[in-house]
Amino acid sequence: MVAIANAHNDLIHDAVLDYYGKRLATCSSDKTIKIFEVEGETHKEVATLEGHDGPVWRVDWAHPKFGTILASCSYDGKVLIWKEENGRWSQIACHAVHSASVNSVQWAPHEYGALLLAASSDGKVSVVEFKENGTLTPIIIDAHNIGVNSASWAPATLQENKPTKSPEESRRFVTGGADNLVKIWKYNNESQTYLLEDTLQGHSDWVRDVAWSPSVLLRSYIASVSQDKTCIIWTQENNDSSWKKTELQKERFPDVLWRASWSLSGNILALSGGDNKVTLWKENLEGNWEPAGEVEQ
Amino acid sequence: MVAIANAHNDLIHDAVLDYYGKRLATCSSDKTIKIFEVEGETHKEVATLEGHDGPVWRVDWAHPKFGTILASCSYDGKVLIWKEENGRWSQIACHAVHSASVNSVQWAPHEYGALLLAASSDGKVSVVEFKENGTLTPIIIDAHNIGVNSASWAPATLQENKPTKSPEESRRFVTGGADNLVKIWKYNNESQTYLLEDTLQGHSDWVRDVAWSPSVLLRSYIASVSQDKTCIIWTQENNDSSWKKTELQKERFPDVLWRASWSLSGNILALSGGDNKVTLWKENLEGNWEPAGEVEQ
Amino acid sequence: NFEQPIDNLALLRRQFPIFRWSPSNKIVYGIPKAIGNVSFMGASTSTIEEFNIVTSDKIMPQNTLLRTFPGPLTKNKTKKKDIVKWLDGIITDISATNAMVDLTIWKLLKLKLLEGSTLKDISMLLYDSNELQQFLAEPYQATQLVPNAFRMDAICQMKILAYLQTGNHDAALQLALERKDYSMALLIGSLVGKDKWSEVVQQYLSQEFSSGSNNDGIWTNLLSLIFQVYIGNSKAAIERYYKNKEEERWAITNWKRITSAVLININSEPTEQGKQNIHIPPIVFEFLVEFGIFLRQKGQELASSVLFMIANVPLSVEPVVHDTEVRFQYIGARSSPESMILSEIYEFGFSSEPKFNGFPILLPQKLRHAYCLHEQGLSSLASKYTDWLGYAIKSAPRNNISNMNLAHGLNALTTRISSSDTSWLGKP
Amino acid sequence: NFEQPIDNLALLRRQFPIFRWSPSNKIVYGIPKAIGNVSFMGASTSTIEEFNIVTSDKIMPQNTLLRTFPGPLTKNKTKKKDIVKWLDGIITDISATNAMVDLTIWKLLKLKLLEGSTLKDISMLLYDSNELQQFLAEPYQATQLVPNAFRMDAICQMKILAYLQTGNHDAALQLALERKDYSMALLIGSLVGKDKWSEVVQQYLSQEFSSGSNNDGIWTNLLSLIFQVYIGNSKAAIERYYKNKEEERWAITNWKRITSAVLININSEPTEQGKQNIHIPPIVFEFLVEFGIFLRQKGQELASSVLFMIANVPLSVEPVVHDTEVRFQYIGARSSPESMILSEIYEFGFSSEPKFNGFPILLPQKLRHAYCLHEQGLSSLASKYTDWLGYAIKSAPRNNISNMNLAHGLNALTTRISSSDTSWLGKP
Repeated sequence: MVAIANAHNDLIHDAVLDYYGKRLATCSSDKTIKIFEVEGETHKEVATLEGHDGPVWRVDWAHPKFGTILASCSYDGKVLIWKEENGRWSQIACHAVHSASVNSVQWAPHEYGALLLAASSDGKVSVVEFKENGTLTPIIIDAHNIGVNSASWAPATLQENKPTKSPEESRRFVTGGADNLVKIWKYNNESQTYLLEDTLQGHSDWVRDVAWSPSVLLRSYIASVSQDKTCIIWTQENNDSSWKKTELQKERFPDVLWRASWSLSGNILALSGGDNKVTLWKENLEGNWEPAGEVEQ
Repeated sequence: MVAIANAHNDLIHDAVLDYYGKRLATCSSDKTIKIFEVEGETHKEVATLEGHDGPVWRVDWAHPKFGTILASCSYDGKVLIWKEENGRWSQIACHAVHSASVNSVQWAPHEYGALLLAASSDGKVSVVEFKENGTLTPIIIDAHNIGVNSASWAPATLQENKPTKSPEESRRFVTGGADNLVKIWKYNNESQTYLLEDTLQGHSDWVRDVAWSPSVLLRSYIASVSQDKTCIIWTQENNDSSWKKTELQKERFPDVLWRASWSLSGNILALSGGDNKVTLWKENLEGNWEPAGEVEQ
Repeated sequence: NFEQPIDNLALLRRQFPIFRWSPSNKIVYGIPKAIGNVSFMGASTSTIEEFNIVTSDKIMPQNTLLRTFPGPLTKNKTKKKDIVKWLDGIITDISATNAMVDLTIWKLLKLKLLEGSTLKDISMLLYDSNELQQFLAEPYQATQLVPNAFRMDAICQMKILAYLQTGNHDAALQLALERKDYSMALLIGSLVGKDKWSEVVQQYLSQEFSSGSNNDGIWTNLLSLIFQVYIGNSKAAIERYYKNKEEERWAITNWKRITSAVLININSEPTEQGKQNIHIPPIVFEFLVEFGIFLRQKGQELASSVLFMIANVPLSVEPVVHDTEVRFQYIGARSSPESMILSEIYEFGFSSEPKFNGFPILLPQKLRHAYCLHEQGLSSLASKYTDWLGYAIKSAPRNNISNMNLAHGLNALTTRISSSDTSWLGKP
Repeated sequence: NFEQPIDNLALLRRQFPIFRWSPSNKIVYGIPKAIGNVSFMGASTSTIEEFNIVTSDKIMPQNTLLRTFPGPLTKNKTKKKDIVKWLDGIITDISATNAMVDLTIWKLLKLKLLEGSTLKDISMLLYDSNELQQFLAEPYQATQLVPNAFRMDAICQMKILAYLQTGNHDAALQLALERKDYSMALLIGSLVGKDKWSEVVQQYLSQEFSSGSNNDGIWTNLLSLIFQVYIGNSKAAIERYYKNKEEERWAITNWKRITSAVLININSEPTEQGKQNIHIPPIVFEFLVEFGIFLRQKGQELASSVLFMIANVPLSVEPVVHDTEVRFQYIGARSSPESMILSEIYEFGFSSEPKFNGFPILLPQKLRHAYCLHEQGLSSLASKYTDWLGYAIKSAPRNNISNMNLAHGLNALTTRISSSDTSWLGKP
């Protein structure tokens, strides 16, 4: 076990390991991002990235095939892209299409290229592709009134195309908003943008986080957590049928649920709650969700 | 119609047409045989054959492939063979193995060769083959105690042989005797003689005549007529199953039945009765025998 | 009859009529003028004054069937409606000649050839149930319902349920029968299988219907049979007739009415357009075949043929079903002209089946048909049959005994036909 | 909640726990020490004093099933008795942990793998009817038989016969019912067909069993069902449950007892030696499938799986029967480890069929199984599955979307397994 103490002095909003589990990025209300390298039982802080003008909400590592690249988003309305070369970190791009706090940022499945999904309090989500020639071509979508709190990519899957054509990627993501809604978006080749595929109603207060299970091939699972102290599991049988809603548990949680995170297999769902607890959940044979433990400090 | 008047002065016992219906042979208690040629509506007597020492009971024409040949049998215990050549008739053979009256004589189906079947009051039947070199090789069988009144060949049919061999002829004949019995005989290749195959009981007095239906391929029919004033139809499903007895009619006839004769198709049976009548019979759909008319002078 | 063997002396005292067929299709005969013995011990003299020689057709009864039948029937060539028309004529003829003759088979064949015939038509042919309508129309004074039977009490019912939940059919059935609750017994019987069901039906019918009715035999037997047939238990139901003399007699006497009742209870299916044959459900097929076997074994050849024909059993040397020796080879006595013609029409009824090529077993009968035609002086009809047979034999396996015999017989006949044609007595 | 949109300010006032899975199978987390808001309007300070980085198996609950299951099961290689032994252990484990857990599926799979299991064993697994034996053993005071039901008089009986001879089932049935002669009504019903029979059974049971019994619902429903199943009318019998709320509830509540009663009433056939699978008669198969569909449509996934498993329905993307949309693709919730393992054992049960090559639909679930094993740190077990899958995919059609997705997912996993193996935190 590696233990990293006192990373920031202000509130910490995110901590993410890279593909190999060798680097940790954390971000904080102190407007900085810190990079740690971990090796065996040891670790060392290698960089403090400064550039944001407000609290940094989330960070996300790009797939290693694009290099050692990190994206971050902040209350200042910006998404910054950071890169390490020869042990030196620098900001290589700034994505500033939003007019309010950017609350989440996530790289797409690497199969799609260096594609970044950002969700903002200005009610929009943006998808921006970092092309080899350095240009950015953002797609901006009105997603939720009042504001978007989180956005999460679906895993990369192929779908049937027209009979004569070879199968195509089914690019989808989910968003959760301050309008209490969860929305499913899908890329449409003809209009070259993401179109609303479904709107899922179930929460009675702000949706704080949405997470699309990384498990491919079986049915799709989305977890949404909300200020209303509930978690809803949304499932879809095939890629085109309707979504079914299952409440994770009948009773409300003691406090707001802030974050949801799926394990790689989709087998375990971890929830971060305002009661200071991280609880684990799994689906049982009957299709009900049951507790699978709690993470202790 | 050809009408031939006053052929003999004594009792007449038989009258037979040849294969083409061009010659008629008659025989009589006057010890002679007469030959008539018929052409259109006319006829002429062409020969009177003398040679027997007693009444001549029966005559039979050989198949034309052997020439114009006639067989006759007599109270004198002899079977004589007559032949026409260049318009002249002569006795060509004498078959004298019997010690009493020979009551019937019949040529076998031509497929078997020039084979003659004779039945005698000495209780025996004989089968004699007239070979090309002129020799006679008689087979003599003890058939009926007291005496044999009639013998009749089965039509020529093939039967299964051992699996490896080609089909063989099934040579059979039927005899009727003064012991009231009807017997079925079958040639056995190994023992080179005819063996008793079945004994049919049904009559209560002398069997006067037996006739094996010439119709091949369907089941076998034998008619037997008797001094007991009945006619029995014996049928056999296949060549090897048991014989089934059917009375031609439930009531007895008014007098003795002397002779039975099948039509070529086997469709009509003609019976000569002591009441001076020739009655015709046919089988109906139900398997019962019903009258099919009477022959009027 | 202890008479001394006296050789054939009797022959010397009697002139009997002489009659002889000959291979040439001509006949010679002489009938004595006087009847009885010749003068006592006196000189014997023949009283046959004259021999006559005629062609066989002159003395044979004319057979209308043989003369008019439009055979040989040929797939794709002969028209069904022509045969139906011919059958109509024959049916009229026969019934005009003899009102007592059973025309069932002729009418059945006609129904089978006619488009649009139904099982009800066949049922009505066997038994005209319209006569029952009058009885059914009689007003029935409904009496007050007074309990006259038994049903189980609540505890018994619970026991039945418990027995069934433990799979103990026998105990459940026994209890129901003890309490004379036949409804429950029948239901339990339906669970256990055909045999048990039949047993319960039989027990119920004999218990509940043995009194009050004046012809209970028919009543119970017929009801029992119908119910067993429709649960697929024909074989067992008919086995009873073999064992019980009274039931045997009843079944033989009433075979038409019985068969009619079974046929009329087939639930009519929507008629399929263009379907040629009347469809017989397997359960009823089983009845027809088993009852046909029974009738055949009791010597009722024609009745059994009618049942096999309704069931569309092919004519064959093979047994009708695997566990019997009974065969359906010909219709009626095979040597009769009626049988030939009925079999040929029946065979033709199958010709709408795509791969049907005739019943091989009928070839010998057709040869006999040709012989009969020849004998009747119908040489050109006979030639049609021999031509047809010659063609059929060519396409049949050669090393088969029956075909070899057939070829041999056919050859003999064609030789005869041609020799009689050219002979001086032959037709021009 | 009419609160003014105040951006993510709430986030500035709260330190919540941080927990993140990562692709490397490692986890980072930090749990705040103090609960609740940070000081009112004061300077915000994180109370996460420490982040921990661990491999996922450190915080995941150990899954005994996944760890011990001897998969992947391979035809001709895996031994049935090994799985039976494993199942025995699991059954003991589960019941030791939680006495309330329903072990039916586990025990059913064990029975299906065990040589010599009978339908009675399965029936007893669903409902132990031995408890009824005591009730059946209680002595029963047979009361005097007093007529308490009805049967027709002789005239009526003659009318019934006449109606049947004219094929008029409806009139016969109506008369029998009017006279409350249910035995006769049942017999006539048996002639007419399944639907009519069911109707009469239903009418009879509801008329004759509606009083006196204190749990008449079960009584009538269960009897009615059994009788209808065994006449091949399961579909219609179960249709009632869709229409009637009370019966629906009853059927859902008592599905095990119902199924047990149907199974125990199968007439035991002589066991064929060497026959692996328990033979289900077609009539009972129909019941199992139709009842399974009903239970599925009422949300009883597991119960419906049990019925499909007893009926040996293959796991497939095709509907269970042609006239439904219901599919039997997985056992239970497909994403759970239990489902994976149950489905794999069930699949293995088919491997005695000569041409059986596995259910293609299980391939994605097996890939998920491999992911789960990897996540639990069981890399060598995971590799067994990925090897097995690699082989299976090779022999599957290539241009099939589902196989393409499968190959893609398998490739991603093998990459991960190999990179985590060589990483500094990997196992030796």
